[in-house]
Amino acid sequence: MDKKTPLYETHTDLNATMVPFAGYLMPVQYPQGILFEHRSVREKAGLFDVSHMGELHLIGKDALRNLNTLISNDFTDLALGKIRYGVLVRKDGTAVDDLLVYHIDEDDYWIVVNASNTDKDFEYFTNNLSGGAVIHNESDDWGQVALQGPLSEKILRKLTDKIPEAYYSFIQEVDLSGISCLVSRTGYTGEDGFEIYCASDKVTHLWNLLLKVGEEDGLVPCGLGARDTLRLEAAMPLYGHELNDTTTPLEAGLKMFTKLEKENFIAQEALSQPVLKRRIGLTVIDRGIAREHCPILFNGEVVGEVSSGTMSPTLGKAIAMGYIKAELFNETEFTIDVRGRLLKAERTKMPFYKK
Amino acid sequence: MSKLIFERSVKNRRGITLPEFDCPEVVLDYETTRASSPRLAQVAEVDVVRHYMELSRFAFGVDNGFYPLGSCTMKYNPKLNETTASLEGFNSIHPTQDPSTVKGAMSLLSNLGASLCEITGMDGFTLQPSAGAHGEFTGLLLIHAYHSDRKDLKRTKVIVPDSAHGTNPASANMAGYSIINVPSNPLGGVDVEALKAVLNDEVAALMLTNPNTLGLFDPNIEEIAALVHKAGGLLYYDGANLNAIMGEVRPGDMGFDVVHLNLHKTFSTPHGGGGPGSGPVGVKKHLMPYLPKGTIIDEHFVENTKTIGRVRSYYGNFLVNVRAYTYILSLGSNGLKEASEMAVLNANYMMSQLKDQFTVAYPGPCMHEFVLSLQDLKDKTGISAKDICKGLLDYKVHPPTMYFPLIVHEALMIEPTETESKETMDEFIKILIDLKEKASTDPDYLKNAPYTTPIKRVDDVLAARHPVLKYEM
Amino acid sequence: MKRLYAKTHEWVIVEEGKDFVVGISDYAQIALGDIVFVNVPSLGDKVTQGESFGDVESVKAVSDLISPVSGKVVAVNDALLNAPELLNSDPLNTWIMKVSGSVNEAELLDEATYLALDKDH
Amino acid sequence: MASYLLNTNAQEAEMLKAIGIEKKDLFNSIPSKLKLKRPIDLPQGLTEMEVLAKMSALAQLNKVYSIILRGAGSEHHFIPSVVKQLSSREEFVSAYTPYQAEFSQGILQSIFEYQSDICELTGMDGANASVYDGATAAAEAIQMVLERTRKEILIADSVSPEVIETIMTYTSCSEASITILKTKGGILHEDVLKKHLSENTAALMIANPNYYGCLEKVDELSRFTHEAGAKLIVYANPLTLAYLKSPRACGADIAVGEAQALGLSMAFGGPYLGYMATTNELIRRLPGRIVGQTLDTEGKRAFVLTLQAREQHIRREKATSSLCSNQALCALTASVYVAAMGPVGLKEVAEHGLRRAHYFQKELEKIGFKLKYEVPFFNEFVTTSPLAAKAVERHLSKYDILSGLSIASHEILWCVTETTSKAQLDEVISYLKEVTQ
Repeated sequence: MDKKTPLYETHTDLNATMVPFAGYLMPVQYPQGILFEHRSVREKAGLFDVSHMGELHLIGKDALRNLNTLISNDFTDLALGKIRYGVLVRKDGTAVDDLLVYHIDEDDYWIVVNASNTDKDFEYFTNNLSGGAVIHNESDDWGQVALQGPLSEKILRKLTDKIPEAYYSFIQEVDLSGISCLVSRTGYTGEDGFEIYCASDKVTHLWNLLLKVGEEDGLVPCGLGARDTLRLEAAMPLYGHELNDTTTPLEAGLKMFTKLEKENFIAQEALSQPVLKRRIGLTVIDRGIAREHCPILFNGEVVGEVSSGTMSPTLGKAIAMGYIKAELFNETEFTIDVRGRLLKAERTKMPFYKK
Repeated sequence: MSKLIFERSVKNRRGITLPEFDCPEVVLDYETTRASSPRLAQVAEVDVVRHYMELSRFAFGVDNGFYPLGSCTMKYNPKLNETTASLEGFNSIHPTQDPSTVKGAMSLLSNLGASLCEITGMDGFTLQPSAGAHGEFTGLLLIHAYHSDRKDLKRTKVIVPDSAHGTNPASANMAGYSIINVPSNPLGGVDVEALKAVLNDEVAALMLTNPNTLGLFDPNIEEIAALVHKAGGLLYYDGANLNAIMGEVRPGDMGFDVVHLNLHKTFSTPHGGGGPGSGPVGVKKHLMPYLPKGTIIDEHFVENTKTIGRVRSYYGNFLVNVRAYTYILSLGSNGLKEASEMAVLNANYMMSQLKDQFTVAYPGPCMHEFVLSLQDLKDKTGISAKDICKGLLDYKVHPPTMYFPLIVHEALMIEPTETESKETMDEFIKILIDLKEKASTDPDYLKNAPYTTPIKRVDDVLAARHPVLKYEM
Repeated sequence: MKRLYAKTHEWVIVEEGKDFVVGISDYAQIALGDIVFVNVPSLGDKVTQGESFGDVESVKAVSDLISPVSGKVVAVNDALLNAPELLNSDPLNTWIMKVSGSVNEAELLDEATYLALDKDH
Repeated sequence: MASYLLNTNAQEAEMLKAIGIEKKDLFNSIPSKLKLKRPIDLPQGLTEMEVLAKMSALAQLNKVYSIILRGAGSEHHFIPSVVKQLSSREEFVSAYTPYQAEFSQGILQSIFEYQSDICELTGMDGANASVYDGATAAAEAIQMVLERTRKEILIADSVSPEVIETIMTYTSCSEASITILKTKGGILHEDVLKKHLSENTAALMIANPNYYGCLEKVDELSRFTHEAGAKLIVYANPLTLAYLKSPRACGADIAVGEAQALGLSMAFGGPYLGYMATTNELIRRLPGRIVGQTLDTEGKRAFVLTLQAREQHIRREKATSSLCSNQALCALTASVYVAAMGPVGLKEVAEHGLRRAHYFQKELEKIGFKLKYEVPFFNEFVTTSPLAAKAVERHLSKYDILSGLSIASHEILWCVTETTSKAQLDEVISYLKEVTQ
């Protein structure tokens, strides 16, 4: 049985098309459609229900050491009020999940994870934490909405002056019309924007509030469909596609977020080995859209497969990400097999879109 | 009369049983511990219950009968208030809990403050002061902070009318002010000419009760406010009599800068035999920067760099404030106005029935209370206001306030409140008239009243000359 | 020896070569009613003519005692601590303090003038 | 909407007729220009059912912890059923201040018994009928000790910050000058005191046990204070006085404090119960209501409000305090609590706190929470924390436990009472191990 976020009724009232995703019934789109929602985010602003995301709370005198042990990034110099991205990895370097780490307070971190992985991550942390550190699962307590797009700040400013200035920073206990929120300047669309957390029983109120104050600026509700096209243009990995239990962060091209020099890193040895596959971006030249699992060919030979693909609303072209054998990383011309049709595809620098 | 609890004590008798000790003994230095157990009452739970049940029979609350105690607004205390104030979510929270874990309390206090702002026409309230006098002291410190902040340091005086509650001058004294008493005009209002004579740049504030302690609305209030403000002073409103005017007129609109309210009067929280009360203080915008530390507005602790500091620990008498908020929710906009209307109607009715029998300090329509002077009666019969009050006790009604305001001789101040019926008032009127007749026909009877109470009149002088303030264990 | 009065109702006995003896008038004790406590100065305290040297408390009021003389307190009537009612029963023979110092007699009234004043009250 | 009005329309009409006025003219004495010409901008009244639902919802937004290890001025204690039942009797709850002695012997006697309890616990000769809370009791005590030539008050910095802040506010416009004395290792040392005592010193105020839970060397401090001709004010939790030597026996002239621990719930900070007690020497300076024993005209024992001449309603601007309403019902609650517990029960409550606090402290020490002050303590104590104090608070909160108060980034002030058993303390330790070992 799929779970519902607190906003379920709100979505159905807005006539959203609901689909199961990561164990939740989520809106894939509202009546005006994905394209409209996508453009709204690129040009004005969109609002996403992301209450299904998981929130874990890591506390302990050894909290930091454990973060550095289990997550690809180095959190030693993560200041209070700042956020850092990383990949939770096993000893063999494979990704348990990708996540955001919030430095809430001394010895106290908050970790936001993918909905589908919340239980897995929680269990992984619980089994692998050492010394004085404990993880609490707070996912049911929190609701979250993402306010994304160039007008996001303008809209949020109507409700508060407490706006995190820097990208990847946050402010706690921001009062939005009586709702106490954690406001985080992060997003999954490639645009400026905010992810706003509040108590799960307040998220409906927050959603309606934001839609109301943002209406005059063109703020519209957006579903998972637009979220996918937006993050694809920004070439952001989605767990289950670009990352999974057999992929390492280095294969996924997340070298920037993988620090091998730090002490006690669980996957230090594994990730020091040469990689066998690499993530690349492709633009489909022939007419057609490459989808997940479509084989990627080089010189007629299958050398990998597509992890995500779509028609980019912004670029007007079909784009895709996929994995190929590492030794072909510098090649530029590939072919994609879309249900028997061979489409020409060109290696493209990621991200496909940059604001 | 009852035995004292100590006289019920039997050696080695026990009340509540506690769990066995489960942790090792701790030996503290001999010097720091008690040589012997305190000699407190050793009684069983049943003893305690019977003792207090007996004491309760010798107490008289508004739940027992009519209580027309002027200036005290002894209205009915709705039982719902007690139910809400006993909710666990209000009782079992520690005052230093993280604000995110006490959102209900923060929200309640913010809403109560906002409601009081609307009822009084002020801009911000602190709920920290725990009684009317505490509110006065707080308000005067706010006034002091305001003048000091403006470097207006000459203002060392506060004007108080001679009809004011005694707490007014006492609170002003505590706040370091010297007091200028101004006489009242025959209506108990401010004598405007006398006020003009004392107003100057040394005056920090004028403290007023309006309606005043004679139960009359001061029609010159606008002129008074203008005069005080023109002289650079501020206006302080003693909210003891707010029950007369809810929904009719607001202190903020009359020109007052600071008000205190008595939630245990106007907002129906019980008096508890003397407390706890709650004396929130409301201010206009220009005084908000000085509000006490621990004030909650819009669900946040206000952070004032110019604060006067805290006037007690934490945030005030929280559970009293819970009761008051319950009352405001129950009555709402219309109910509060109706309460004031009925309070004024009841008082005028009682006055209309008594004015031919007694001397009314000021004839004509009153607000929520009125004052009788029994000087004539005393001159004719030798029976004082006190004798009449003692006579009332035998009829199981609480006497009115006596000997206040000080400007009326042999004063009886009557405030029926809105929660009394015509029948109850008629009965009281009849008793009062009967007692007046008795004063002529049988004065000695009244001089020795009461007769039906557990004790007779008490020797105040003995108590004060040779104070016995505790039981000799 | 002569007894002089202050307008504030204290009396003082002025006798050449002796300490001043201070008390309160009959009018004062009647006005106060039952006196329950007298707050007396301590030995060695300095008092100033026209200024408060203590207070007297009845059931209904506390009144300041104003010194009719200036100087140092050389004796206080301890009996008043336990029997303040002496001031009610015999005010003219119940002294409160004795002072060594000086007096400005121009500020005080003689007995006849004070008692005449008393009648006007 | 709820209404507590009784008069029917017909009665209202009768009354108006008797007065000879129309209803619309009742408020004619208010200048029309000033009148509020719109309804009060508040919601319409609600029914009892609706109000209760609303208030219950608000109450539920507050987190009630099952284990509370925090005190710092507000303690969680067991309150026997008999206490709540008796103190909510309507005759007590809905009575006014007992001005009419013949009609109020029940209230007066309950206050007299409360005063007697407080005197017995503090060793003093007289107590008042209560003030708002411990902090205001301390502030009022300052007024009592000021002399013409002695206006300086010394206060140890180990007195609760809420109390010190309140005193600072109360004295901000008075002639008293306050000097805060630095403590070392959790308590005030005699050399610091001696340096500050002078002929201008009116009093020293200390708390015992102090804010950090430590026991001050009261006898010693008392000796030096009195040698300098100053008074000693001791701020004490009356519950601990069932076990500890009374302030009077240690030399205090005035005992004040917060008596919330005697049967009152934490209630987000109030209503609480400030008590004030003193010796015969200072009794007439005690502010507020006081009940005394006397006789009625037939020679029967009776109780009455006494020493009223000092009070604001008589002395007006000459009164040193404007105290009027107090916390009478809280005082009654405390005396029911004391009676129900009895001297043995009270001592056991105190001793449970003492024993369990020491046990807990030793267990904490083993997992890296080091005792900050190496002096005797009662049921509160400060430890350092191997991780941020706020992080400890958030962690324990997950298990429905309110941790000690974080008083510095890595310092926690713990409080243990009879409400937390050894088994529960062990449980807390096991949770703390998660974040420390």
